Amino acid sequence: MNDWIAIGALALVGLLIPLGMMAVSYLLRPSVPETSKRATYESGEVPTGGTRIRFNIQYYMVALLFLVFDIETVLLFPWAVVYLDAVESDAVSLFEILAPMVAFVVILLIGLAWAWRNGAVEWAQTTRQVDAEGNRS
Amino acid sequence: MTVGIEYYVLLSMLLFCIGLFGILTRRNALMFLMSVELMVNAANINLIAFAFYHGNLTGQVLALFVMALAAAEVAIGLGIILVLYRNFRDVDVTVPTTMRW
Amino acid sequence: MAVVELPEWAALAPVLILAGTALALFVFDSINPRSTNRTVLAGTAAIGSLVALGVAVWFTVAGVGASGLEGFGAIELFDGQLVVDQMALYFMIIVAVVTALVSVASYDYMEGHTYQAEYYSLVMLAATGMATMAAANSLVTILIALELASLPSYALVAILKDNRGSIEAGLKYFLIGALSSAIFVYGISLVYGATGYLQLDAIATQLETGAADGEFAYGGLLGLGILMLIGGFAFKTASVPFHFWAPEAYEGAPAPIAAFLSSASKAAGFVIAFRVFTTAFPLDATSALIGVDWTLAFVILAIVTMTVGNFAAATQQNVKRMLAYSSIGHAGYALIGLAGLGAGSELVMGAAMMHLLVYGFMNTGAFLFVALAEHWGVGRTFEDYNGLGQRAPVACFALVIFMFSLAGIPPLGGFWSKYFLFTGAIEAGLLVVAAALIVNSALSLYYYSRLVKAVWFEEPPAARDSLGQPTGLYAAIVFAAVMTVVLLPGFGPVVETALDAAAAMIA
Amino acid sequence: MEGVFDFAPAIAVFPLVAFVIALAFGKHLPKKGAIPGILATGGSLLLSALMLVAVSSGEVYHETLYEWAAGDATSATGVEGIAFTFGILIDPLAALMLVIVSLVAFLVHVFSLGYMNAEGETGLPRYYAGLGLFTFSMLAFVYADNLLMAFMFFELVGLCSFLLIGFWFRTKSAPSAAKKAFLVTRFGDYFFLIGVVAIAATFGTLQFAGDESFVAAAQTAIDDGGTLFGFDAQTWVTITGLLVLGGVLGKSAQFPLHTWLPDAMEGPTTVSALIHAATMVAAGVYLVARMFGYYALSPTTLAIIAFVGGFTALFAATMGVVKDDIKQVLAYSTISQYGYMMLGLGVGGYVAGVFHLMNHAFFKALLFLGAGSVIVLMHHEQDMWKMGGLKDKAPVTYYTFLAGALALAGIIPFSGFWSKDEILYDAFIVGLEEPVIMAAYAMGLAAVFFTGFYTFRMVFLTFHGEPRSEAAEDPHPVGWSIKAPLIVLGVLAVVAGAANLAPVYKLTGLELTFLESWLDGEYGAIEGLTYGAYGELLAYETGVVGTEQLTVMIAAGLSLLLAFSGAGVAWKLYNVPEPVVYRDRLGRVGDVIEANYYQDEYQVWLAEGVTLPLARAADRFDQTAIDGAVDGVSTASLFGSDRLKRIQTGIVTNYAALLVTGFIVLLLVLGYAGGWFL
Repeated sequence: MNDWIAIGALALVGLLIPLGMMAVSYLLRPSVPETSKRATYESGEVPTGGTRIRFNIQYYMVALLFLVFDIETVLLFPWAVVYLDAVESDAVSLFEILAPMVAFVVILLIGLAWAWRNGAVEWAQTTRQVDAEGNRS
Repeated sequence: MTVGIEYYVLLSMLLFCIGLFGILTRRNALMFLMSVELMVNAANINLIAFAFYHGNLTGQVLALFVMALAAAEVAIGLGIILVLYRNFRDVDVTVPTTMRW
Repeated sequence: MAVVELPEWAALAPVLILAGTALALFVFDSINPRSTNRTVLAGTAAIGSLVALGVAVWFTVAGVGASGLEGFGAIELFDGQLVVDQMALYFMIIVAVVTALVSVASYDYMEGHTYQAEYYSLVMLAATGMATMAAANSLVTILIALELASLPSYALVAILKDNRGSIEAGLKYFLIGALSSAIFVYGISLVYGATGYLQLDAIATQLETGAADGEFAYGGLLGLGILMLIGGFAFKTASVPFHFWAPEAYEGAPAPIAAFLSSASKAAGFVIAFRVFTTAFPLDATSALIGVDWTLAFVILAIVTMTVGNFAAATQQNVKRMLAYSSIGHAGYALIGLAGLGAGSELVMGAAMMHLLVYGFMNTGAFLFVALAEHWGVGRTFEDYNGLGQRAPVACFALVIFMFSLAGIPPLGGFWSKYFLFTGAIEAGLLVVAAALIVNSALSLYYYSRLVKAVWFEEPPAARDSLGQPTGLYAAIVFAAVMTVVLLPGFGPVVETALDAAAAMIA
Repeated sequence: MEGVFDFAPAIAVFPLVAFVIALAFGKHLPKKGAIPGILATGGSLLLSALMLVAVSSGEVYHETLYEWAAGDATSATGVEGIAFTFGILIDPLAALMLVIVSLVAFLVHVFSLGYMNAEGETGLPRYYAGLGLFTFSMLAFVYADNLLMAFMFFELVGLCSFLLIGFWFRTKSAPSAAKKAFLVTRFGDYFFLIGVVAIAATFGTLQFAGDESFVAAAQTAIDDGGTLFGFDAQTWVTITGLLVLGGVLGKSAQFPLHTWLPDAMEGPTTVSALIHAATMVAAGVYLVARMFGYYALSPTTLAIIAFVGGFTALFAATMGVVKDDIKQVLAYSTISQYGYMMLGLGVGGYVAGVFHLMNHAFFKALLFLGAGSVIVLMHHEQDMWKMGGLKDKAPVTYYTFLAGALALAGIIPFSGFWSKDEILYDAFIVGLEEPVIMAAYAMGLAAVFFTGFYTFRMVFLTFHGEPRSEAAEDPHPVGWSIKAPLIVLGVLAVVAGAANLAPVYKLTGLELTFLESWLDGEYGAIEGLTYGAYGELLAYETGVVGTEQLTVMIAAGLSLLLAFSGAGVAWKLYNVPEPVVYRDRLGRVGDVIEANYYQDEYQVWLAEGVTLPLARAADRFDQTAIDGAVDGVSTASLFGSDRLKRIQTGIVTNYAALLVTGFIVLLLVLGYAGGWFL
């Protein structure tokens, strides 16, 4: 008997039980369609619109920026791991271990400065952006 | 108990094929992007598993780079999808067909 | 010998200069957002790329990276992650030249455009990526450089934000690019899995040991990995079957960007293909491990690519799209350089390198002519170009040079590189490839001469106002035309450099 | 004489300069280009004479001047690389020929002053330019040191003859004659060209002389006994030799490519003199002499040369009998005489052939110029039946013409006798052992009779008897520019035979065979290019009748007898005050001869009846099958293009699918090739 068979059986059972319960409840429950049941739930308030609303474009902008910078930080990690060892060893000078990361951070900062200056992190839209928005439609 | 390397490869290949399947069937640009991410992550699984297998860190470091690149790619991709939506009022990748043949 | 002993990393100067220019443009845009001072921006970009070009030429002449008595030997940086040798410098020259031409031409083309600084800095970033590709010597650096070249390219293609064609082109380019790079990354992971290394020389050593010991168990993984790597290169070089993005991307993109992508980007794609396949996968050891000669893949790709490109180009109505397909066809010609490596002769790869250099001028020039036509606003089809020769004889004469050179008519530069490719293919025993080259060249003459006929011999459809003569575009076109012609007398040194570089790679 | 050879290139360059001057400035020059031409050919003559002296003092010249192409192909005999060069080879043969050519050219130029200038022709710059180029080509051909260079100038000679024969291009016949000359000789030259290529491919060299020559290479190949291109070496040498001979037959107007020559009489008579005596026609025979070492290696080729020569000699002589036009008679005599030369060379009589070439150059130039003089006298009337009685009115012309005629007829002691007799003697002694040669000899011998007959028929009709037209009664006077060349040539026609009095040597032992010593390299020669060296190569056996003296006597006596009888018949029939036309008495034979044995007719039939339908069929094939195929290919390509570009559907998902499909196909192909699935 292979160990894997037990795991497989467990997985199978784990899948079958919820599916079976959902199926049984689908068969047994009464179905009474009603408009208010489909209304968007907004903590008891009267809903002001559908669920499918568009988010402000700035959500994406900030999210993108966050994503990129967040991931860049990951790249600092391996460097940080070897940093102390490198400083202690004689083979690599402090400049050699520090300079590449400084250059990296500087490039990131230039990017950030550019994004900032071009209004990517501003929450409210400037007049020009509004104009541009108006022209687009 | 160590899991044999071939299972990792099998897993990554499965993931890769799922991603590929998504690309071939999904028409939504965002789903397309996600599928690509799946494929990239399949590669990452490989890299990390093989790094473990070979006992060197090269693969793991590359995996980090790949993640960063994937993120950058998504950033560009989202930007393009945004302008796509503005111009075509849709994120269906099969809609823009002004140029063909 | 250099008077001042430069540090080793200075060998990367062309790349660093390009990167520095890109950053400088970003800083400029940060200080002065939405600047439309085209002169400063285009000037910075052009000067940056020209300086990079100058340094690269200087290094080549001075023998940096060259083997032998005169040279310094290939310079390896960062544990062999990057390498500066003759081939790297050769392709840096191609990239820098095309970048300079594109920057100068964009001065007029991008007139009235909102995102000036972004445009130029993206161009410079992409150029940095391409130049790094030339020097990349490890699958890590190759991947990063490739993405550094690709990501700005996606944005550049789609930079005309209100132009549906541009957006569509950008989307298609991006989607196919994302898929291809996913395949490429997966290929890298497989090769890594099979060998445990990413540095090209280390991979080669591993393979050779494995082939010698007979204890190499991952032939299948390796084979699939290599094939997936080929996929990545095929995307970058617009080769079948990864070429589908090219016609649309070139057609929809701003014409200078199309020129940039079809010349520099393609060349950069080839340089990594050359380097990876000559350095990392020694033919004998790899064939022993995966059971098949990888040149076979390139033989197939070369034939199919040139056939698809040329045949699809033959009946195009849109000039830019015709050039796009012809660009695919030329990728097929250059692929002969890899297909013929089996014979162990440097001639065929050197010929492909020559072709890419000549192509850098003639194809860029041709696309820039399209840029000029778009600048004039005469339209996009062959009929719209009718009779342009009467209005703009200089540019149209340059166009004739480009077209005939692309078709490979003696004595223009394009003939010689094609001739070398042909003899190289024959020498390598690839008679089918050589025959395909001939057949496709003959076919290509048909559609190239169609354009010449339209421009010079057809009557203009209606009375046309006199056409402007934008300085930047004209300068770039005339320079490209002159180089296309002058490369013939200068072909001696070019041939020598290309063959030296190829020999250094194969040895 | 040290350094005299440095001026060798100038021999050919002088006329070339004259050509340029005449062409560029001829209109403005006093004599329309005649003066530069005379100066140039005079200079060439002087230099050629210097070369002759230098060679006689034991020096030879063989230099490659310019290499214009080189390849690294390996020849069939294993020679690596081949170079195509221009070079100069001056040995006794070339030096002799240079003098002959430049002398005749010089005299023709002088004569032209009287014949063309004084007659008020238009287009003279073109004429003198043509003469200059003609002389240049021939001189360069003569001292070419390799076969390819020789071929190039051989072709240039042909081109010049075309230009000059068609000088009066406004008439109807001249352009057609020019075209005919050009086409017929070109037909032969195709074979020549193939021969050149074959020789180059076989031996990797085209040099005439030296250890590197193709002659030496061929000899080595035959000695080694290998096979070349699937043939026995000797057979292959025969084949290539015959190919080159094609050019010779065309240029030297040998059967069956002789038809152009009579028509070429449409050119100015001076041009005829140049063509027949020293340049075009001589080029063919000279080429055989030049590469005699090569032909000597192949008895078959030699036998063919001899037989064709003998046949042509008789064949042309019979046609000359019935011609009424003075130039036509001379034209057939030329064909006939070159037949003799071919016969001589073909039987291994190298000296005899060259000797006759030299003598013929003099007396034929003389006869043509004399005929030119007669034509001037006769106000451009060429029909002999309208002449007569010119003997007293133009004594200089008459006596010089008579000297030429006696030489042509082979009457002792005029020059023609000595050389023709030597040829016939050589043919006779070989013929005693070889039946084929005997047949050739017999034809040559028979031709002697006809030669004597038509020559004197011409002389008598032209100069004797009563004037038969107004023009003949009151001839146009001729100037000194016409008479001087005639006198020079007349003297030469009488005495040139003294150069090689072989029968005298054989009968009396007196060493009077200067030409033989000359060509045998006693004064100096290039190794392997001597009569002696050729003699060793020859495979002919010779026989004698009784003693050598007796054989000489028999041969000489026979030919003299026939010559005299031919002349005598002519005397009897035509040396009367009022000669009558006897043609009708020949009946059908006469018709056939009059029509030149229907040579033109059958060649025209070949062209129109065979070649033209073939060409039409080929054209139809080209129009339908080939063009159809080409059109089909292009249509199919464009159709394929139209289909192929439809893959680009514009839908990016399809692209992804196609991309993956393509990738998988590639994977399958590679996997199949690599056996991954097994």
